[in-house]
Amino acid sequence: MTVSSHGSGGADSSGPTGNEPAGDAPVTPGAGWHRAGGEDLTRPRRKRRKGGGGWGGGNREAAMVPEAEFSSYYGRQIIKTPTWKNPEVPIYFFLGGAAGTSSVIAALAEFTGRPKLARNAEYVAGAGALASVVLLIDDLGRPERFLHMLRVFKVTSPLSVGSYILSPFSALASAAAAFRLLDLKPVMGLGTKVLPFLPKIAGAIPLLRKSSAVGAAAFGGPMATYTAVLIANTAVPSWHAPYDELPFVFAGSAMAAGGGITMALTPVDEAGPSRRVALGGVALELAAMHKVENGHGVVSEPYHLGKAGKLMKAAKAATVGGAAITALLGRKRPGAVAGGVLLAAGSLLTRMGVFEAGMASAKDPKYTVIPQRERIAAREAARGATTDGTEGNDITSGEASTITR
Amino acid sequence: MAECHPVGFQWVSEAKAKGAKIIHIDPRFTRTSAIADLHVPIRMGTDIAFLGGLIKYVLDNDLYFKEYVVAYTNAAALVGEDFVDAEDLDGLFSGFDPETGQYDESSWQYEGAEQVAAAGQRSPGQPGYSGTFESTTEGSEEETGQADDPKRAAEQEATDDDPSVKAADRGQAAGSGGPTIPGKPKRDETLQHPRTVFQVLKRHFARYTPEMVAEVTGIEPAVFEQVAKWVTSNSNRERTTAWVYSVGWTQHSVGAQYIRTASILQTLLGNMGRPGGGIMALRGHASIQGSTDVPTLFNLLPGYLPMPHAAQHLSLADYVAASAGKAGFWGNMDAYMVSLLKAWFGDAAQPENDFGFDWLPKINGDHSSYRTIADMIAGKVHGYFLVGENPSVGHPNGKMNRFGLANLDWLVVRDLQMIESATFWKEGPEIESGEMAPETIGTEVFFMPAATHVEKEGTFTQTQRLLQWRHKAVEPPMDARSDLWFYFHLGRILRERLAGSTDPKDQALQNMTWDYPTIGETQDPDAAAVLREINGVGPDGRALSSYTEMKADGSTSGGCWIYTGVYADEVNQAARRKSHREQGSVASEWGWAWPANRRMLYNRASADPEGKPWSERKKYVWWDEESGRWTGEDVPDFEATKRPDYQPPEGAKAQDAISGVDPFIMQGDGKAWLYAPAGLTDGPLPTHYEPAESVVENALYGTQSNPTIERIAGPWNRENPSRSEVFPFQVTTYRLTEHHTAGGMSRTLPYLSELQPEFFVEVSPELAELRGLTNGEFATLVSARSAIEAKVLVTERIRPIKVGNGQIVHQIGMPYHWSYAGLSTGDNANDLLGIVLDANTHIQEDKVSTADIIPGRRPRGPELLEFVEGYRMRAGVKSGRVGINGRAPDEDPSKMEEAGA
Amino acid sequence: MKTWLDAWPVFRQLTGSDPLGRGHAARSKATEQVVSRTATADRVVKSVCPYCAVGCAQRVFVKDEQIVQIEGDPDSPISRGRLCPKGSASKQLVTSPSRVTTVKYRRPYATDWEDLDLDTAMEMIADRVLEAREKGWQDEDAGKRVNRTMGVASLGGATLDNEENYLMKKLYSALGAVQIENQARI
Amino acid sequence: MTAVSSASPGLGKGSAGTGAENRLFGPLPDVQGEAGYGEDHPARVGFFTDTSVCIGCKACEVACKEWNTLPMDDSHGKRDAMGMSGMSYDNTGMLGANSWRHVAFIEQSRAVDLPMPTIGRPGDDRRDSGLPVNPISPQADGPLNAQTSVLNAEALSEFDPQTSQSGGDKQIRWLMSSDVCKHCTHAGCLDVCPTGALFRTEFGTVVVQGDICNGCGYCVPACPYGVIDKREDDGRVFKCTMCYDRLTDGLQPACATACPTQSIQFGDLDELQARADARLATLKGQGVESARLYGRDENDGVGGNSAFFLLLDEPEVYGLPPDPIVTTRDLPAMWKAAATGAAMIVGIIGSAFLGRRRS
Repeated sequence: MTVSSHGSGGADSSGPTGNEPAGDAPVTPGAGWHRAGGEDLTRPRRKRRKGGGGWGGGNREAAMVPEAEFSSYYGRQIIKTPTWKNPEVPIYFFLGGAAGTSSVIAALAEFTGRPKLARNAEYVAGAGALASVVLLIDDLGRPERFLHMLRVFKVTSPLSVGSYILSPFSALASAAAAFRLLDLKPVMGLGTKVLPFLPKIAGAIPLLRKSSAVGAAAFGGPMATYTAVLIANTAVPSWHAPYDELPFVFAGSAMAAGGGITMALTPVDEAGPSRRVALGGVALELAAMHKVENGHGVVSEPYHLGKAGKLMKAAKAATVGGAAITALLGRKRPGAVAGGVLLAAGSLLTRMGVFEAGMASAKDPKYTVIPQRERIAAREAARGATTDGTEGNDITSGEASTITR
Repeated sequence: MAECHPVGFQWVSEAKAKGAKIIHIDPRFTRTSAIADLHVPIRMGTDIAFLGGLIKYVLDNDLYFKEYVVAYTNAAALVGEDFVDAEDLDGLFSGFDPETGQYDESSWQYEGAEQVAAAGQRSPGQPGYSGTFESTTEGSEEETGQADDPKRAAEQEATDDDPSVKAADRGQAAGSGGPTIPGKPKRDETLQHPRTVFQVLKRHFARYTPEMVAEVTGIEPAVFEQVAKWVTSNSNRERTTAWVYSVGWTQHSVGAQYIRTASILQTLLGNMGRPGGGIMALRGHASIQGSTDVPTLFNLLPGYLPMPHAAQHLSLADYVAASAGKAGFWGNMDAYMVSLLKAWFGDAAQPENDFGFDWLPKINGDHSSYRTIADMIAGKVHGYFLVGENPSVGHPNGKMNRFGLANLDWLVVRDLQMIESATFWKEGPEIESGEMAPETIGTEVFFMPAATHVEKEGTFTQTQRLLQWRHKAVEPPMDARSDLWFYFHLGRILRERLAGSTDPKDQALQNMTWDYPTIGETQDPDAAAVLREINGVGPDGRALSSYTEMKADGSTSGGCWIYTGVYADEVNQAARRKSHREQGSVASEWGWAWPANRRMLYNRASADPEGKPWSERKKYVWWDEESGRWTGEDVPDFEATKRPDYQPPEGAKAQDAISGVDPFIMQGDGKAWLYAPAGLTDGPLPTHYEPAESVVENALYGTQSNPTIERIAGPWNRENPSRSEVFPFQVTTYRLTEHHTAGGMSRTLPYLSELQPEFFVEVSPELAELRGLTNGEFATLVSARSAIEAKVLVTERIRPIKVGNGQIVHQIGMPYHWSYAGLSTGDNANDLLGIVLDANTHIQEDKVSTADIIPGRRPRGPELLEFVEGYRMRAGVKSGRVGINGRAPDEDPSKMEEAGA
Repeated sequence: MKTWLDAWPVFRQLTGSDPLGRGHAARSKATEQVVSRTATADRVVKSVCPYCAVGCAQRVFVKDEQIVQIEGDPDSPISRGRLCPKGSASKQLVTSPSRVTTVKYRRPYATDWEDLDLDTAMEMIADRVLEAREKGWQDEDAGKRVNRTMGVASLGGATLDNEENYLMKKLYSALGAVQIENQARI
Repeated sequence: MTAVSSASPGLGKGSAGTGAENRLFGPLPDVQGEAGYGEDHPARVGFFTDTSVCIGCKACEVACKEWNTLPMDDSHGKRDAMGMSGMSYDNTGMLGANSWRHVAFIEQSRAVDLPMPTIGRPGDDRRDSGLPVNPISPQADGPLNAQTSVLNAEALSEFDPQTSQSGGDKQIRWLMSSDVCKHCTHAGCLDVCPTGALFRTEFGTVVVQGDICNGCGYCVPACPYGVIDKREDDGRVFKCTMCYDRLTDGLQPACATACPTQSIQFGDLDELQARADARLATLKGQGVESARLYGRDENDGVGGNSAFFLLLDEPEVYGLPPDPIVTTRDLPAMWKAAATGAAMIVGIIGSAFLGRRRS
């Protein structure tokens, strides 16, 4: 039953009429309570520290390796796991990168007299672009509304900007590839049946192809790196923390893929540039990836653990292997092909590894709470050093870029 | 309160915001405790020890409200010499008859009460009392009354000793309205005489020291001290303390006495009849108050008039004489009863035929639902109506209930959803365990779909006696009809069938007034017309506006005298909806509260004997000298023009016998009863008894539990022996915010089912460690009745209690909403509980029982029966094996076995 | 031309006050027509929650003879417009698809339900009431006149209206049935 | 005052001159103005959830589902499923596509070696136990102000709220809090939405337009609080709309209408912030050290929320991020890095071709 000793009516100024002195109300000890219920309490609980306080901050997650303590709501994740399909989306990243670099290679090849390289690069760029569009639409919850992607142009949304990169790129890249196909008799025959005027403009086809290739190349770069911004611009700890480095990982990985594939397809004599692009890409990727995997404290951990860790190891092996073969045997067909394939595989595995690491960091509250707690502590320390700390969890206004991550 | 009455709890939060202290006394730390200032974890079943301790604290430290207690209570009355307290008879009051397990109350009378038998026996309790003690919110004092005609009294006396009356449970012979006690008791205003109620009370609770309270209830003296300080320092002229309880309090073998103890404490502290004081009963159903005011209860007629008793009330004159109290408003019982008979039988009720009194059926014993179920199993009951009730889940000992249903000829179930009580023959637990099979259950079942609360109009009476009219929003779908429609048309068909009958027993049905206007093509009877009949009609055909207008000469009619006024001025007062923003905090123009739209009963007590408010801060009702009337923020619960210094002349009757300083106007002596000379079947004073199934020995007496407990013998109702090693833990049942009683209105709804999806029990970490239970995993609970499985929720909110002799009592919390039908399903908690009844009210003790708990799921099919039988054997309990449909293989279940089976 | 182009949010971004396309420019036609079903209801009916005894007042919104919303009534001095989880689920209670809306009948010893029309059921129940009443009739018990039947019993839930309780007690008493009980005692 | 980050030239400055200083992060006084609504747009509304008076009854969850006809789900958000979570009385588990309100339950206890506090007469022991300070005088009634008689202005207890001395040796605190979408000033979900399905309403709330969303799912990982989620079989994302349709009819959101103890208070944001500050001051006055406001400060990582909370423990104990930052704050730096990357690609490829004519 409940008893409410009800002092209804206004406040009493009269002294206590009760029959004992009004004791001084105890000062409530600070925050931090021992978790009482919740998960299985039958495990022998740690002995609570003796003495007045006897409370610690939230529950103690049994961690394999002793590390910063943190509380959570029954171990539940704080942010939501991304709903993007795995592996479709990492493949989309890979194809975007490969197509992007291939389109640049194709354009330069057109004007430096490397017809086979240009042809192959245009085919790779065209195929990659179309595959990217299909994968993007398939990943939508409501695929029939894919045109809504072009409903607004939002500079704050990498996917909106990405759509306005992907649309022209895929149009131009597939156009270049299409014009390239018209060089083949059967395709030309078929084409004229459908478009009777084709023979009339046959002369202009190379020009149309070249201009399409150049047009596509203009979007090749952004095509390769916007996907990095896409995943960095989320609350997923392992994607957001390295937002400065991921674009370079993706750029390098794109070049490795683009260079590798075109190198594998093209006779060695014309594949010189592909080799150099591939090697440049690998160097950039490895450098950037090293920072991602080690530069961000606890948030780098997912890149080493579990499935993501395995993928990243495999990726590194394939990439380094491919690069070595390309460098040493790149000038021989078998070397070019082996190197190219390995580099492409390495690039794909890197994308899948980065994707998997992000997922893992979303599912464990540790990766959200600990970095944010460190950020607050750093801020308190900074403010403590200058002015008296103010309550609450606000961030110091001012230079965003100087915020320690 | 936050658990089961969250919206009502806003007012506790409001009080807390203004500085009130909230104390929550409960074996569990619940959502109420989270907002309370102090949670007092008490061993279940020991509330009287705790409250008794507070009473002793109040008396010893002179903290009682002296002027209030002397003027308004029977503290000064002298108790007769031959009363012997339970403290001196090792737990028994004087007058106990071991064979029948009943008390003879004559030894409890006031001094000077000549041995004229108290003509009629009223069962205990305040005017609002009904079978369930869940009636009016304010304190529970008894009425007095006295046969005015000595010859008739003598004749009565002969029948009193008649064994059928004695055996037939005297409590039932009386209706409510309290027992009649002869004359005004002698009084010693100085309260010094050893036999004054005050001294008897002091002696009775002398042993209830804080140490004893700690030994029995497990509440540390420091915590007890804190509660006592807050309660007493907040109960005086300036401040009042309110006690709030929920239905669980009444579901103990000493339930009635729990509420008596709180009444005594609140009366001593002067909190009764004053704003912010009193005892608030938080009832569990929309119109549970209405279901006792206009009762479908066996022992009551509408308005708490007693159901005519075969031995006591041979005629209307007997009935009126036996029950009409000398003083107090019960003195006008003849007017109320005649008006009821006129309402029921119209012109056919004439003075010549006792207004049709003889047509009414008579009761002569305990016809409450548990006794009826036992009779069903014995095949004595042929037809049963379940009207929005799910006994196979909501009653304790679900198995016994289902066996009852299986032995009927026919069963009519009226509900919204296909509840378990309608499908026991197809999917009941007994079908799974093989104890019953559809092929052997002969019960013919009609499921009649019912209308919801928005598909019919009518009134609910909520827990503060407020009638609120509901308008009809839409028509019920397809065959669904309101219960009003069902009974009106059933009555119409029966009357048509018996129109030509000459059989005398059909006269009642033929003469009954049943011509209510009907509305719409489904011919719904007009609820407003029924409410108007309940309100009553005067000789001029207009609706009465107050029960004081009722006459005993048959010129007025009225279905329920306490509701008279709900149709005053031919206006449906219950439908008033004046916003609370346009009226004061009493908000009298929203709905209509019985009686007479008074919102707080006994509010005369909020003024001192001279009629002045006790304090400016707690002003409520006071005497206005110029206008010569009582006035205040509420309808005064006193005759408007009776001066505070009015003294009744000799021989005055009914309300005229109430003096100007008698706020408790329903009582014969107008006083609040700290000591109940009659009316309670288990003692004039509450005293601590252990529950029927307890793991602790009674620290006060050799008498372990309430000697007047009523038991129902049968293989399906075996009892766990007290202090048994086999059933070593205490179990309590309760409700959750998210579900509604037996689940029919919540477990079939997705939005409520997902909030509490599975049957679980709350267990302390210590018990979890003791029995190897894992949070979120299954555990099996077993008792002498059955075994059920539930998921375990390990929490520090329920904790083991250390009692005096060092014994650790582990307590298990068990919400009882689940069974097999609906979206959220689980085992039925009530299958674990047995049935033992509080003799006053025949309410079951399901708030405390014993059981064992082991990890893992329960056995399925026939092994379940073996498993439970094994426990019974180990505990030394008789076999629980049953024959077909639960019929006992050998014993006759209906024979009342006094001793625990 | 203008309206077609205007329908394209990018155009609205470039020409309007919402360059980043975060609010005004991004609104769709359906968003412009958002309306609350309380506004489009045909009528609002005053009622009281059927769950516990606090007696919270409810407002029931009806449209096309269907209940579209049940929420608290702010005028109530008891609840001030608030509801608990059960009260808030009232709409689901009254519109639940699992509600039984036709009479179901189980023959003795049968293993499943059958359908039955309402009027037949009422007649059958009346027959059985008279039969059980007769079978359990007692003029006297233990030498005293009782004029009752022990053959018919009833158990009501405590969510019955006062008017329903009144007719039940009146009819049962006229039939002589005394084993009339209610959840108020459970 | 708030300086604008040098990291976001141009985009940081309110080019439209509508005082929208910080378009990407930081305080934004007129969030509706920045989103293109005229001067006549209504005041920004929000929720102040005072968890110290929440009794965990979940009326908000049911009222929300009833109004928005959401499907049932279990504690992992699985549609039409049910199951006991074992997390005290919380079987809702989390916010998601099918649960737009989630009442969290956290059971805590601490041994109290202090002697039983001997407190004088109730009411006089409060440090400032004067008349209840009610910063809001109940204005004209109307549904929006139906619940202005706020109850928790005064101190509730000198112990922490939701805490009760239990017996003589222990205090048990049962934290209960009703979580909801924060309707951030700078909403990550809104910023990253490529189709404009997520938009800022005239009331300043953030709502998903069901007829536009194509289920790209980008908003799901962009929300720093993990509120919005995709409903599998439907393909689109769903979250609290702060009853946008009820607001157009001048009604309070369903959850605020139902909340029995006024833990959820709906109203104009500035009014709620004033009320919250007063409430925090009251609790601090009583020595309730652990009370803090969460999401009230415009200078936090998301520019403050219009649904903010008074919590009694660290945010992460309730499953809330301690220092959420809208990802858009760093977007300009990301675009710069991406542009540099793209340029490097073209550069490296270009140089690859410049080498000897035919390698």
